[in-house]
Amino acid sequence: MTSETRDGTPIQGSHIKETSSSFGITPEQYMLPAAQQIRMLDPEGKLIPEAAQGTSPGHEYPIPEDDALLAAYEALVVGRRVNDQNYALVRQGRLAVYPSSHGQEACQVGAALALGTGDWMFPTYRDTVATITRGVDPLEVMVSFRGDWHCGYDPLQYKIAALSTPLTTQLLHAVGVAHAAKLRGEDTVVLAMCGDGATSEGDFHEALNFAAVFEVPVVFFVQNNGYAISVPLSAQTAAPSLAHKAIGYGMAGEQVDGNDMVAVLATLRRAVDLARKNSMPLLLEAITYRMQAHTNADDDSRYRESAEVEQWKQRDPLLRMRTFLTERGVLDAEAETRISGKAEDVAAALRLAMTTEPEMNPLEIFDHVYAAPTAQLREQRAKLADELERSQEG
Amino acid sequence: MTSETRDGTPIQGSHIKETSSSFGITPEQYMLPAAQQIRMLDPEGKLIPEAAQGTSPGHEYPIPEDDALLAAYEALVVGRRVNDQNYALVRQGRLAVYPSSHGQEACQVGAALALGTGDWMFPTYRDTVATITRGVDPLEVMVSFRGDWHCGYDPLQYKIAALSTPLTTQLLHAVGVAHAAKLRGEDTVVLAMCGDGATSEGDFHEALNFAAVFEVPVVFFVQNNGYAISVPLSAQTAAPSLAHKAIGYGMAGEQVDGNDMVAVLATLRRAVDLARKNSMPLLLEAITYRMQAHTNADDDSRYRESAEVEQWKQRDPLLRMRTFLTERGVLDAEAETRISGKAEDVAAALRLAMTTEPEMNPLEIFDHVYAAPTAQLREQRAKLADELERSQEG
Amino acid sequence: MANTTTATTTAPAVTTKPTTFAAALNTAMSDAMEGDRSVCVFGEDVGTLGGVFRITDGLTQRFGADRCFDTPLAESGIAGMATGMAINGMRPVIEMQFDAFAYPALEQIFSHIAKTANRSRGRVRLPLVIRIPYGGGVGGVEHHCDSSEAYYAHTPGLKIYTPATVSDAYLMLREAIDSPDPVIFFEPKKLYWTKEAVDLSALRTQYEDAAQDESAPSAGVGAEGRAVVVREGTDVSLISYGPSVSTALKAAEAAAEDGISAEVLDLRSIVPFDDAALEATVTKTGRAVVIAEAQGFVSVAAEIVARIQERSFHSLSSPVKRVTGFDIPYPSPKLEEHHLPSVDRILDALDELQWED
Amino acid sequence: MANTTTATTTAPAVTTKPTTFAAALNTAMSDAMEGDRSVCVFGEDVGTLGGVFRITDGLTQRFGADRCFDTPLAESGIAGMATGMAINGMRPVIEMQFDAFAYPALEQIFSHIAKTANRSRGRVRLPLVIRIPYGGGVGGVEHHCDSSEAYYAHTPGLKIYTPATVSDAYLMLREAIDSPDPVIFFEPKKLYWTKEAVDLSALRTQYEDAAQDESAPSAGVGAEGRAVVVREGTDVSLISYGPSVSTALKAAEAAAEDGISAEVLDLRSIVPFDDAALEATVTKTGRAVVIAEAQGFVSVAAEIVARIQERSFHSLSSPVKRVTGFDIPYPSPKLEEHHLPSVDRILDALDELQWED
Ligand SMILES: Cc1ncc(C[n+]2csc(CCOP(=O)(O)OP(=O)(O)O)c2C)c(N)n1
Ligand SMILES: Cc1ncc(C[n+]2csc(CCOP(=O)(O)OP(=O)(O)O)c2C)c(N)n1
Ligand SMILES: [Mg+2]
Ligand SMILES: [Mg+2]
Repeated sequence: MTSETRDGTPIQGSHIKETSSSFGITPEQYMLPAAQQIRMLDPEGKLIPEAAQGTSPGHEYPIPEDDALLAAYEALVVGRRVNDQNYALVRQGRLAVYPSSHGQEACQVGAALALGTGDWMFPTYRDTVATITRGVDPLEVMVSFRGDWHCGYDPLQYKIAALSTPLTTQLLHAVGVAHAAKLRGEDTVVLAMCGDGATSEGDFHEALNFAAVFEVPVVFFVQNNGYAISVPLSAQTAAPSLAHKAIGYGMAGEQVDGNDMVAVLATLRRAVDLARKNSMPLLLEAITYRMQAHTNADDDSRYRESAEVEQWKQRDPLLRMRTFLTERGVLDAEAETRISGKAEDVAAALRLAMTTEPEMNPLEIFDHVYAAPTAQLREQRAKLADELERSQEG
Repeated sequence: MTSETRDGTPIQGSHIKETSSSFGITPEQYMLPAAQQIRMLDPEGKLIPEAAQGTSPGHEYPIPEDDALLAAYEALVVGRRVNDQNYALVRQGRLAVYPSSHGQEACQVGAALALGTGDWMFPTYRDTVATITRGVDPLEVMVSFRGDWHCGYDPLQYKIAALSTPLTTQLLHAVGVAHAAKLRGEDTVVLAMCGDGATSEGDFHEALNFAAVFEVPVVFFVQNNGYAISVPLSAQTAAPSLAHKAIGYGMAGEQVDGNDMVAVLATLRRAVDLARKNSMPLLLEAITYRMQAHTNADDDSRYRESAEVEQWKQRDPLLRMRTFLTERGVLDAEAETRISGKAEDVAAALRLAMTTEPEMNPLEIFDHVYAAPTAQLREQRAKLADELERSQEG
Repeated sequence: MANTTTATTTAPAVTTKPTTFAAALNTAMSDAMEGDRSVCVFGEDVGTLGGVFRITDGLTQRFGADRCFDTPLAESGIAGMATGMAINGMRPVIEMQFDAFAYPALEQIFSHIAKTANRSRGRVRLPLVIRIPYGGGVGGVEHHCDSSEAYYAHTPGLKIYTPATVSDAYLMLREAIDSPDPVIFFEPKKLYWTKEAVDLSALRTQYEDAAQDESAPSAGVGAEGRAVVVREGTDVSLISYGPSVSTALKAAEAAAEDGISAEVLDLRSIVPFDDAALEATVTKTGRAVVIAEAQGFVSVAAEIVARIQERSFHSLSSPVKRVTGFDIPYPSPKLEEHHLPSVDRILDALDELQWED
Repeated sequence: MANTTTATTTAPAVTTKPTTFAAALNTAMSDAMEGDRSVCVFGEDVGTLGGVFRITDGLTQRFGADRCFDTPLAESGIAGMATGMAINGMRPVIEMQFDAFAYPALEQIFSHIAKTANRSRGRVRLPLVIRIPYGGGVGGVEHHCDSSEAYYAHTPGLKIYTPATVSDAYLMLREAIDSPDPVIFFEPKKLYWTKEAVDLSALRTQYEDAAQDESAPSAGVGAEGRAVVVREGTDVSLISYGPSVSTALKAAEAAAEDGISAEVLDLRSIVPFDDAALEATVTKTGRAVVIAEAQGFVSVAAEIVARIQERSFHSLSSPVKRVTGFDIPYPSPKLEEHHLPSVDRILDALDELQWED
């Protein structure tokens, strides 16, 4: 009778069974997240003894090498500086809008550093720092936030999709990119990012299901920062964790302390590795916190206590990492100076760029709607051109 | 550190914790389906010893009383007759289309009989028999399949929504009906039905999540009949079972042998009970099989072996139940005669009704689009009235 | 149904203080909730936060979290749950956060909300309101400024209202909530913070008195639509709705300086459509310009042009012109001024109306 | 791009055997897959089953399950995955099972597929095709007969093709697959099993030769649209597309018996729109009737009427008429004959064209 259990379900055919058996655990044990979120640094930045890192059989993660950790720290410092510079520019009215990832930089940096150059990343509006860390010029990323109509950088060049605003839609694109690569025999891994609120959208479900059914190497990386604008996680889901959603797709889920740079990098790396090796998707939920309002247009005092924000300051990813690396002897004063100098340079370039208005040709709004503008658009373009000409004369 | 595990997740606030602790098990054990599908009758219709019924702690189900079982059998026989009569009417060209539930009648009957009169049911196009079992006149249900433009019966009178065709959309309506009732303090349970294929749609995800977050008593009842038209379950999901999807919403899931009338009724009853008592949703997956093609327009020989169909004939829900009830002494020759007589009466009424063309007033197509037809529709109605008049003259 | 044939209230304007469009909407909802326990409000961030535009501000505090509440982030879910609640006796008023973020709900809206009354032969009606902030002019980034009314207007079974004044914001939303049919209620974002001297309590009395008076002729938008002439004129008709009405009025003023007397018609409801008002103004002036923010192709503006020529062809002295957004995705904040119908562009259209004939 | 200015092929018609519309579509896909490994086909039931209309029949057998495959049952997922595959170098051709079942994909289509090229400043193009069987006349039940082209046509960034003949089914689908822009390809269900004497291999050669010949003038639908006059006439223009072209032709034949010479224009692509062809025919005849199955309000038919009056106003002897579906949800199989544009209804419209003038 046992062979009739779960009739018709294909768990036998999936990589989950192989993978879990290579860890010596059951598929269910493997798919469900470890009993605690994975954490390697305590809130003060001390390394947690291995036994207390939240791991359980099949859920152990090796600590990344020192130079990878130092590179991550550098990206953290630059990322924080970019966040804070942009925040200031918005306040000065020199930038239209900026959804800051202040407090979430460990997730941002981990996302970028876990990927190889042939891999793809699908970020949201909040993932500017991840995009920069992967190599896009900060000025290019800021193009759309300055009020231009396009995404600024070339998605194909960087293998980073345009920041996505319609929530969760991009996860399906990530699956498609991975599937195309798989069909061509390439081992591209795709990192697909979204927030906690976004997991409620239907596209989240469809993306995870498609990824699992087509066995494509997509790492779904959810930054659970506690809020979707004003709505706390408790009003978003009743699940034991967002990572638990994985099992409903026949996928492994894991939860990580998203303010612990070491754990984020370790878990993301393993996820990317497994995804690539076995051509399978995984779900990683990072517990983090949005330290600032949703955007400058938001007033977070309406829906949360400042005490809550204060509490999370104690777990600042940057400070934890600095303490850890300093005590580990990886970060010294010289390196610190070099890194903060670099961060200041990036910030200065941003400030400088924002002193001039971006150059925009109004007529270009007609040029990229189709590969070749239709007769109708050429007519409309001519009309606007005529208006512009007359207004210059007038 | 344990208290920090799964930060922000609301499992503490949900009914899951209470419910599971009342069974003396952990929430995770409660939410995940039992290791085997719940089954009370073996394929030959013999009662399976309690220890082998697939239950595990917290997943035990009492056998319904004999008269409930006899009523279920009667509905099974009528349901089967309706399915087969409609199938024949389609072949004779007297019915436009009929998605038969032949083979799935135990699920159909269980769905209707598990509910109280104040409860609601949300069926799909395949759930004619469930609708009839709940009391709708078969002729009313068949109205739309005969080619009329409306659903035939009054949804408010029977508390049965119009059969839904756009897949999975109705699950959200079910959540809304339950939520409205809850806000008014009524203890209405809503049974929301869909197929295995439908679980892939985004609305499935949104409905389960809304139900769990708003803690409304909706029983999601998935008839997993192995196929979505031609697509087998293995191409639909890689999950260990569809019931496993429950945990991602903080909900309990269970799998039942959908061709075992006793187990279907037992599990549905307990689900309805728990939902009502605790105002919480549950997910029940019934493993069954679609014995005929998707509809008369479908050719199932293109995608499945007839041997597979033959195999499932061995687990016919009606025969299993007949054997069981006969051996249990609940069903005797007299009852059998009475029941088959009733089934024949229903079939005869269907045949008779189909000998006449349904009366339709073409002008009524304008009357119910809005509560009062707009000026525009009155104009269009007048135009058609004029045409009809002229064509009668001509 | 309230008698609101004229857009301006007849209440004494003596001590009315400036009221925003947003406040009028907010008051309409709270008055409706006050009067009818089945009215409830939900959507994304509408509870504690009061909505990203603060239109639902204070409703949760006043009526409790059972009656105004946040949902998980899923628009199809919101529309689908509203459908179920309306089936079961409620009158849900739901908010879509921005125009383009209503698109995930389109299947629910097209295949169920629009069709339920019809497919149940009138037995199940869905008295629900979907509020959609729409249009541009507020410097919004991509996906935040779509004018999506055409999608809904093309779908039989939905009513489409869009107010252009503060008093209409109040009166039409009350009417939408009281409507037995589903109403898509388009709120021009750029008007949210505009102010008019409107006495909301006078409007409340006016609306509720009329609603109680069974014998009063139903002068609401009802089944006929009810456009209003917001400026009288004799030479040309400017036809618009929602965010474009104020632009049309400004253009009419500018045209007056050139000696052209433009009449301005505010459609108010797109469905039902007020053909009588449209015919009246075009018959009177013989010329028309239709103004709307949405891209023009297969748009509400196209429908208006088609109706004018079908019904008033022989009154026309020149072709009807459209001034609409271009057929492009909504452009960036820095360029939207070039995309949106402007006074200048309307004046250009007037110039082309073959006045020499 | 293939030179297909005339709808009929120039290949010798001697031994061509009757070919169905369905076979033409099927062959177009398999020819495209043959020629380009990046072309892949997916959707619900398109693999083993060959689609519920069998349009993809045999593709999996021929090209393998990597190139033609079933997906889980989720239309947004299908459209979203196609978007990603197109980003990464593929040319997906996806099938929506029925018109109304494409609605769950509308957010993906409106907010991404239509906008990706633009928001990436032309760097990321999405050469994908969404095939949608549409329209009525096949006795389908509710949700199976919508004519939804207006929703897509109103959305900038999408091209909208709809063939009305067997040879166009082949040629236009090949063109759609080769297009660098996303194409919504509307297939009139009621034509699937119609047959014409068409030699598909001649069409293949014709298409592929033209595609190779860089110097040949691009006469495909391209950026201009390319309507064709399928029947010449002098008194009135019948403008239609897709499933209504054959109805228009029948009406023209019937009108000829009454001494009215009707010209019939098949638009073929709604986007791009062929204004030149429209102006030419209306200028020639001075009268026009627009015919389409979709509900008329805010429809493609409305746009056509608007364009005619904007561009050919002074050529018109009488108002342009529309013969469309009523503004109701698509009615039942037994009543669809009363809803759909019929020859009689077109003749009635012709009668109202003020011939006495
Ligand atoms: C489909 C859709 N609906 C609504 C919105 C409006 N919106 C933008 S961000 C946001 C909250 C998202 O929360 P979450 O996913 O947790 O991400 P976070 O902003 O916290 O990073 C909402 C509702 C949107 N962008 N897209
Ligand atoms: C949104 C939507 N997409 C596609 C369809 C077409 N369709 C009708 S039934 C069906 C298969 C459904 O399979 P399943 O959910 O397993 O139910 P079953 O028919 O097996 O009872 C499909 C694809 C539809 N009705 N609605
Ligand atoms: Mg968040
Ligand atoms: Mg099925």
